[in-house]
Amino acid sequence: MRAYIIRRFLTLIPILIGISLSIFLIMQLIPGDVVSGMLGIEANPELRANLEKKLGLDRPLHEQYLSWIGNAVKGDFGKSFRTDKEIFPEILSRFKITFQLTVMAAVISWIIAIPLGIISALKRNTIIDGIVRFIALLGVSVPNFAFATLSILFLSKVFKYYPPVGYAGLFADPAKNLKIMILPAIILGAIMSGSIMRMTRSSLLEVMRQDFIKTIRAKGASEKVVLFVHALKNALIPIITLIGMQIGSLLGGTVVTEQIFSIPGLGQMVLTGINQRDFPVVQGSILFIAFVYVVINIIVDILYTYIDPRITFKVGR
Amino acid sequence: MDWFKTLIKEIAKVIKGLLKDKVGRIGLIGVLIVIVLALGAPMIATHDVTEMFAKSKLKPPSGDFLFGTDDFGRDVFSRIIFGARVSLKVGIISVGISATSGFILGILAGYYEGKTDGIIMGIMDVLFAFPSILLALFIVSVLGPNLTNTMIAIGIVSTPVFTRTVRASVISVKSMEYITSAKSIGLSSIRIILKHVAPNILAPFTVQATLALSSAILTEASLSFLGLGIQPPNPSWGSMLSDSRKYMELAPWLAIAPSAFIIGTILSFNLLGDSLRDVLDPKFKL
Amino acid sequence: MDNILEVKNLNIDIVENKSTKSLVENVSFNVKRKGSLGIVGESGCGKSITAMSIMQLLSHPLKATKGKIIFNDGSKSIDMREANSNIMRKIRGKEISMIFQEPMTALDPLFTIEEQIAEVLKFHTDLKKVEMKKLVLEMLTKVGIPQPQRIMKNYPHQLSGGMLQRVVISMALILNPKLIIADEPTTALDVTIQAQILELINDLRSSYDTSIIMITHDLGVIAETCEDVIVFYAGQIVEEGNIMDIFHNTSHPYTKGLINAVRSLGDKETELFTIPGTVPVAGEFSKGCRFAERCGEAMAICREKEPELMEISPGHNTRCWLYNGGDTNV
Amino acid sequence: MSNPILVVENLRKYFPIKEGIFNRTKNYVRAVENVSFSVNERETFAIVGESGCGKSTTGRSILRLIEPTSGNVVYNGIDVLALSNKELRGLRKEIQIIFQNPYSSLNPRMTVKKLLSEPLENNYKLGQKEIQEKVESMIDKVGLSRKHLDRYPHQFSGGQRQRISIARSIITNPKLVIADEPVSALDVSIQSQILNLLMELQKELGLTMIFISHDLNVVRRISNRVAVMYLGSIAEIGETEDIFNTPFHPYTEALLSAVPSLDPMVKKKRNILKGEIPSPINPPIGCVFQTRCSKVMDICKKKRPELIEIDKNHKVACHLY
Amino acid sequence: GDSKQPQEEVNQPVDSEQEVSQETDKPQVPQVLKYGTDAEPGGLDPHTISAASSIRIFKQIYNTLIDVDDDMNYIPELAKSWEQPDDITYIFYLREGVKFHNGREMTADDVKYSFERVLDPDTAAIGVSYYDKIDTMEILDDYTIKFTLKEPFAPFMGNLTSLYGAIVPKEFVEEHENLMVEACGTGPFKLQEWVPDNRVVLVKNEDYFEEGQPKLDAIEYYVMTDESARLAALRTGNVHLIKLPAASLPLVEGNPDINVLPFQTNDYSYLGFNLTLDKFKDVKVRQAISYALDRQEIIDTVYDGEATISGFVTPAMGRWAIDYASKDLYKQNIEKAKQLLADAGYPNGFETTIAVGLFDDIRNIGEVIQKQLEAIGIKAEIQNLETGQYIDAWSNKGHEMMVGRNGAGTDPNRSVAFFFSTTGSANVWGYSNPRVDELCEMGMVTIDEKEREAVYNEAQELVLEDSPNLFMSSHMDYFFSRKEMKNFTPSTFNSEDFSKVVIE
Ligand SMILES: Nc1ncnc2c1ncn2[C@@H]1O[C@H](COP(=O)(O)OP(=O)(O)OP(=O)(O)O)[C@@H](O)[C@H]1O
Ligand SMILES: Nc1ncnc2c1ncn2[C@@H]1O[C@H](COP(=O)(O)OP(=O)(O)OP(=O)(O)O)[C@@H](O)[C@H]1O
Ligand SMILES: [Mg+2]
Ligand SMILES: [Mg+2]
Repeated sequence: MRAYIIRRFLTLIPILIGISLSIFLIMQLIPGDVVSGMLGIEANPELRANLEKKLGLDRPLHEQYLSWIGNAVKGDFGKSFRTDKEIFPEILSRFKITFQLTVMAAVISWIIAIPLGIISALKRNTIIDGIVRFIALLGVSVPNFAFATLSILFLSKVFKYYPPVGYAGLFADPAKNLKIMILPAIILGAIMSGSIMRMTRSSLLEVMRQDFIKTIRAKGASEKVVLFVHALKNALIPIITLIGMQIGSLLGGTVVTEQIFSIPGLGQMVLTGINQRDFPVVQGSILFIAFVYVVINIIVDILYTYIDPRITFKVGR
Repeated sequence: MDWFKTLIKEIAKVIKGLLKDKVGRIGLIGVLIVIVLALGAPMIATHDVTEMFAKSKLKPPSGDFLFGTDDFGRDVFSRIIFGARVSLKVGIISVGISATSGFILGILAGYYEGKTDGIIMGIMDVLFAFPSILLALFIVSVLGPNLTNTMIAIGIVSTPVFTRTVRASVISVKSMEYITSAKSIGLSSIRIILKHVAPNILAPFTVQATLALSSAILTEASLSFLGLGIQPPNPSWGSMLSDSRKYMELAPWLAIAPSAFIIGTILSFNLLGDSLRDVLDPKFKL
Repeated sequence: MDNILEVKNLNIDIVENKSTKSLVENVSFNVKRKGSLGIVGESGCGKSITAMSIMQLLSHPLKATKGKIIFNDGSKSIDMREANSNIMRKIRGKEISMIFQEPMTALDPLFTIEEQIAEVLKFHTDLKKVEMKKLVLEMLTKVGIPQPQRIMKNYPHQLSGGMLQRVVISMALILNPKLIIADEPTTALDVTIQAQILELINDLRSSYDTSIIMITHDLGVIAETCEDVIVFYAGQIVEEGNIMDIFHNTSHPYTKGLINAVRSLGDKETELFTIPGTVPVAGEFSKGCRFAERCGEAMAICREKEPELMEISPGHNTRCWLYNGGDTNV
Repeated sequence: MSNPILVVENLRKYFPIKEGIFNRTKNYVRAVENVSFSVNERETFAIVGESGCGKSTTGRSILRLIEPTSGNVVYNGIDVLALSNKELRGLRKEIQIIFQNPYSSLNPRMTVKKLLSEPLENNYKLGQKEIQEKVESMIDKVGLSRKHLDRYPHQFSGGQRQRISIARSIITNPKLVIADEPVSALDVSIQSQILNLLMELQKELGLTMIFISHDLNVVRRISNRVAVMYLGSIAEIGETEDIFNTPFHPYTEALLSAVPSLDPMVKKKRNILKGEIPSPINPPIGCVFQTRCSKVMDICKKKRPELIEIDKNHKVACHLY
Repeated sequence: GDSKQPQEEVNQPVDSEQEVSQETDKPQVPQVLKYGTDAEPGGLDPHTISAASSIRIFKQIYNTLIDVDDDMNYIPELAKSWEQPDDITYIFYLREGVKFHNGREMTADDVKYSFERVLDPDTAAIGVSYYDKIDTMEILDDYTIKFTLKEPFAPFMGNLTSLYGAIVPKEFVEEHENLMVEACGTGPFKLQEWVPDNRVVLVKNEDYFEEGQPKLDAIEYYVMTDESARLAALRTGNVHLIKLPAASLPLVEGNPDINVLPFQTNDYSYLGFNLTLDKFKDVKVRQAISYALDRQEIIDTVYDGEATISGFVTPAMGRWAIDYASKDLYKQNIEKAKQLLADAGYPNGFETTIAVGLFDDIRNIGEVIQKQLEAIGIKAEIQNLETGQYIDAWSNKGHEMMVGRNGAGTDPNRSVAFFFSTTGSANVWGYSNPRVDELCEMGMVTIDEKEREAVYNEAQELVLEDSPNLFMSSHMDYFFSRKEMKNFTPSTFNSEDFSKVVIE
């Protein structure tokens, strides 16, 4: 087990190298650079040269990469070109916010999706099933920005409500924090729930078809036991895989929601960074997001081994 | 063209199966409608999509403008109809890119295992670990924003999913005895892959493709929202929807029309995918 | 009443998209108290679904549409086709238990052997955990599992097929049920293991006075374990009787064919005996006798009219025009 | 008869099990351990044994569908293990294999016609017409009709599919056919049809056959010589009748006595095995059968018995002899 | 159409402080202005940052020596008066008792340090060209400083009004190395906190040199990129002030809680050509395109009519601007356009691209122009560029045609020389007209206002005729404010003066 976990973490290294290299190259390839961004219409060759020197952009590429990655390994992601602030602490504080949003959204989506998925599976091919599946598909097919805009409009016009402006940390001011986070979390959660609902339904149906369910019934189990003790646990693996992937992709996918609700999360940071061509910020945060994503996947893999004794500690996809 | 006849026969069989299933029927009809709209756009549209009626900005639906007009005074109905073209094109071409590359990579990784597998899946893992919308954003930024590049970006972003699905099915097909049988009659690897492996992973692959189509349409919408989707004045549903946000209050029809079409299309593709899974699957559980 | 189970005119249909197809038709048989009934027949002829219908374990799209399934435990008799789920729950595992065909897939992969056997106790008794554990351990020892203490903590995938089948058997026997339905309990196993399991079942049956239904396609297994036999072909009973009737007074050409096919293996000189053709698919039966296509003795009437099950000697019934007295030569 | 077409010597196949942080191979499944036998021209050589004892692995190693770990396979004087991939593909039209599972051994997406013409197209340069002719005559030979040619495997019953498999295997005119449990998945009434077909074809085409099975009745009926395998090694090998009449190895004895008799009157004296089959990952030191053997001795736990000839052409690996 | 505004005004402020204060019988409304802004500031160093989102904030923190009023007259700020003994010498008399936010008094030393910092290449300051004519700075006493220029430079006074020349305290800069996230100025507000991508909070500078100002205790800037979010927050009273484009005007019509405060901007929109490309080298082509445009339609479609036809010296610059609207080139004339195009050798038009970006109105203008050009056979493909790319295309001539928006500045020198002299930093078009260059030189050294006016009038006429850019319009901007916010009057050159604002 320990060996397995260590091995899983070792697989991280090439992936992170791959990501750091590609993000570094992408940033080089993207037209536009921080210098012209910062100087705007005032740019002239002399100003450019001054600024490039100041930011260290006059060094050869491989040198820039190596010094960046070398420091990153030590937890030093450098300083923002724009604000000259240390990036790593900033990433961490932003990550807390995005992570909170993600977790809230995930929990909300489970609350919505799993019971509905179960009902839909149990009432297979009935009207209820039809309605639930339709709702789930809506969730899958509505772009979240449209949903978010509609909610803002609806709440402000009909209920005269808008979440408080000015972000407050979860621990600094829990009440305000929740007021700010709940609406975007609901929106993200609702959208996420579509696919979880579908997954719950289909994997539950799959499990219910299996032979051992008959054995359990033959032992005299009530349907409740069949469903909640055995079927659900067996159906969990694909659901967890999906949840893991969703949580992972939410970390970078909350961009749109964060922007609409002015939540100072990691997504906003990356987006601002991209727009401003603030290379260290973008590189650092993408690397961090990727790192968390892979770690979440590893955690999911480890979770499997707790749920499913058949899954041995082998590296696989 | 023996395989072609077979293919047509297979398709006919699948469509028959779909028509038998209520869900499949709805999905198929929905998809057909979108295709008809896209193909017949010039005939169905009532106005030129770029013509601006400065006097009729943001007008609600009327006999003249069936779905109203937008902030430039352009006819929303006609733009929606032509939007079907763009959205469908984005969907089909980007899925075409990701499906083709995912298919090839997935087969190579799954069939050869070992180092090939390690390298291919390593790259896929790297792609996967990028937040997808940001990756798409990067790619569009690098290549420059236009229709083609948007499709390429969406294609690249959705390649890993295909590769994984294909690889997983190849691995399961590979354990089938008919693959060993093919080896035992002396077929070369290439031939085995083409004749025996590839045709047998079509089912999960097709299902994945219908689902990817809908996510491509959505991704395009999100890219448009971030300002990097389809370039004006090409009407794509995603860009229409994201442009309409500002007027959601003033001119809700601007948002309703593209939303309804996006939802309808995605719904149809998903229903089709769901039903396809049912139609294609049992045969493969042999 | 000396029958523990009486099945009368049972029909099992497959209901799909408003169309119905009959899989099992008009099947009646009895299981004697302390008796053992064998059901033989080829793959797909409806043996398993018949067994499952007894326990009300059929699930969509299968349905027992007609008939009675009377369970009589000596004090009361219940029609199990119509019993509600509460009653069924009390019967399942306690009064009647079932051993399934595939030991590899019959157990929940996510729970330990101990948990799964103890569940039966949990559903039907108020025993404490320790007591349950003790019982499970006893039972596992009884079915001959080595190192039961250790195996109990294992998960299904860690055991071999033979071991799993023993686990399934202990699960079926732990509450000492009155009737055991064993659906091909040894088909998935090797001969040496099969011999072990059959011996185990025979031993347990004689020490607990349990009735048994043994479903199999292996005539040898029937010969070793059963008193009465019914032979299934294409969803119908084609012959029934006690074991001597079936093996030594074989009447139906299909049963004859089966027995000859196996016997001729032992005879190197002659060609192997075969039943030509294949089993017809449900829903595609011709109007006459369902075996007529493959029967060497088929007559004109066989293709015209379906024969009834008729008694040719006391307790020995067959479904064949050959035994229909005067009509034979029509 | 004494003209060996195939000689297998000290065949060994270990499947690696990867473990640990760096995925190094730490352990092996010893699926086949030092197996030697030879097969004479035109005879049927049977391999019997319980599930997982290495029968299929042995069969497939001969064709190099599985690369053996070590040993020698000589077919008609050709060192099979030394062939290049290309040469090997050429050899495969002479040695063919029929698989156990009629459901998974035919590609569900190919018509019968395609399935049968594929080996021809691949191995010979033939015109469409010749192929058509050969396919048609073969389909007749295995007792199917020509109208079946355009159907797909799932439209056939198990027995019919096994006929298709057989046709596909022998259409290239192989000399040696390895039949890996070709009837195990079939119903009794169908089993004999297939066995008859195989025996007929063998006679007609002069095939040599390696017949793998766990069903002793079938083996006894069909084969000239038998090898009994247990946990990767051969326990006993000899003429079929000798083995069935006078089994030497305790395992062979148990195997024979376990077969249920068809007569309810005769209750056989059973020799029921106790104990567990050890795992091929950690086979015991000494005789692999020691854990279940009723006649186990001290030496059995220390030394692995050699296969020794104790009667004419009858060899056994047991310390009792 | 049932979205009538509710008449009652409840709008409970969400802030808890406010709830408390409502309980006291004399309602004491906290004097905190909440301002929903559209973009995150990109650093707060007035010397190196040119982003509007940053200027908006550090404008409240820093001061310059002098300022300019709406009639373009120079007015005192940190300098209470000044004199100009000759063409190259300027003496400024500083206010006394002005304190930096760290409590130290501002003196002539700080003025000298600030301009030295700007001119130091290591600072990479933006305003170098504004002040690089400075030869020496001489501190006459604590409150008097003398600037000597290398040569006469007419725009010097105008440039001093720019925040690129903000006065910063030396010891603070040295302590923090730069002024990106920390700030210390002499302005009416001091920086309290900056939560990135969320808010900037400024609090009152109690020691501000203008007596009785500011009235507000604090200004809170909230970053709300989404327009609908901004409007929703304004409606519910969560913020007091937002900026929205004209298109949103109907949304607040009849809403008694919301005031709309329009003001004329100093920006003009343009269509620029890449003059290094063959097709745009010929002035006939450029003029043809000018004739093809219907500027009023652009204004109507994009700005809902709320903009004025403009040149590159905007109407807001008053006397400096010539009357563009009446020029022939500004009148749509398709016939003439086609004729010119045919003369230039493109009777059937040609294909090209229009780069757009940065702002919605620019994108929209691009779309309208694209449509209008169809009439003369020019097929233009729109390239909607993301911010970084747009700027890149702009500075690297990576475009064919490009729509954009420029600020005209406070001095015509900037409006003309910066963009259209051969060596102008912002002349990214490849435009060169020796006479214009000559006029620019003259404009710099001509001190007499009337003469200068004539010089720049001629330059404008020339540029107009050469059409390296086609100019469209100068638009209105709109503040939407809660009625609780009083005494706020935005103007062109001082749109965010909150010094008198109170919250009721
Ligand atoms: N869930 C189901 N849906 C549709 N058809 C079914 C289902 N289960 C069984 N059948 C059909 O019912 C018939 C009888 O099946 P059953 O499992 O009882 O056969 P069996 O006699 O037990 O065969 P075997 O020896 O292979 O176990 C078969 O034709 C089978 O295809
Ligand atoms: N690819 C493989 N990797 C690892 N172990 C394998 C592999 N193939 C077979 N084995 C193991 O090798 C041993 C022999 O397998 P083989 O398939 O040869 O047995 P068999 O005698 O044919 O059994 P059956 O009767 O079930 O077909 C078994 O323990 C099996 O688990
Ligand atoms: Mg069965
Ligand atoms: Mg095998």
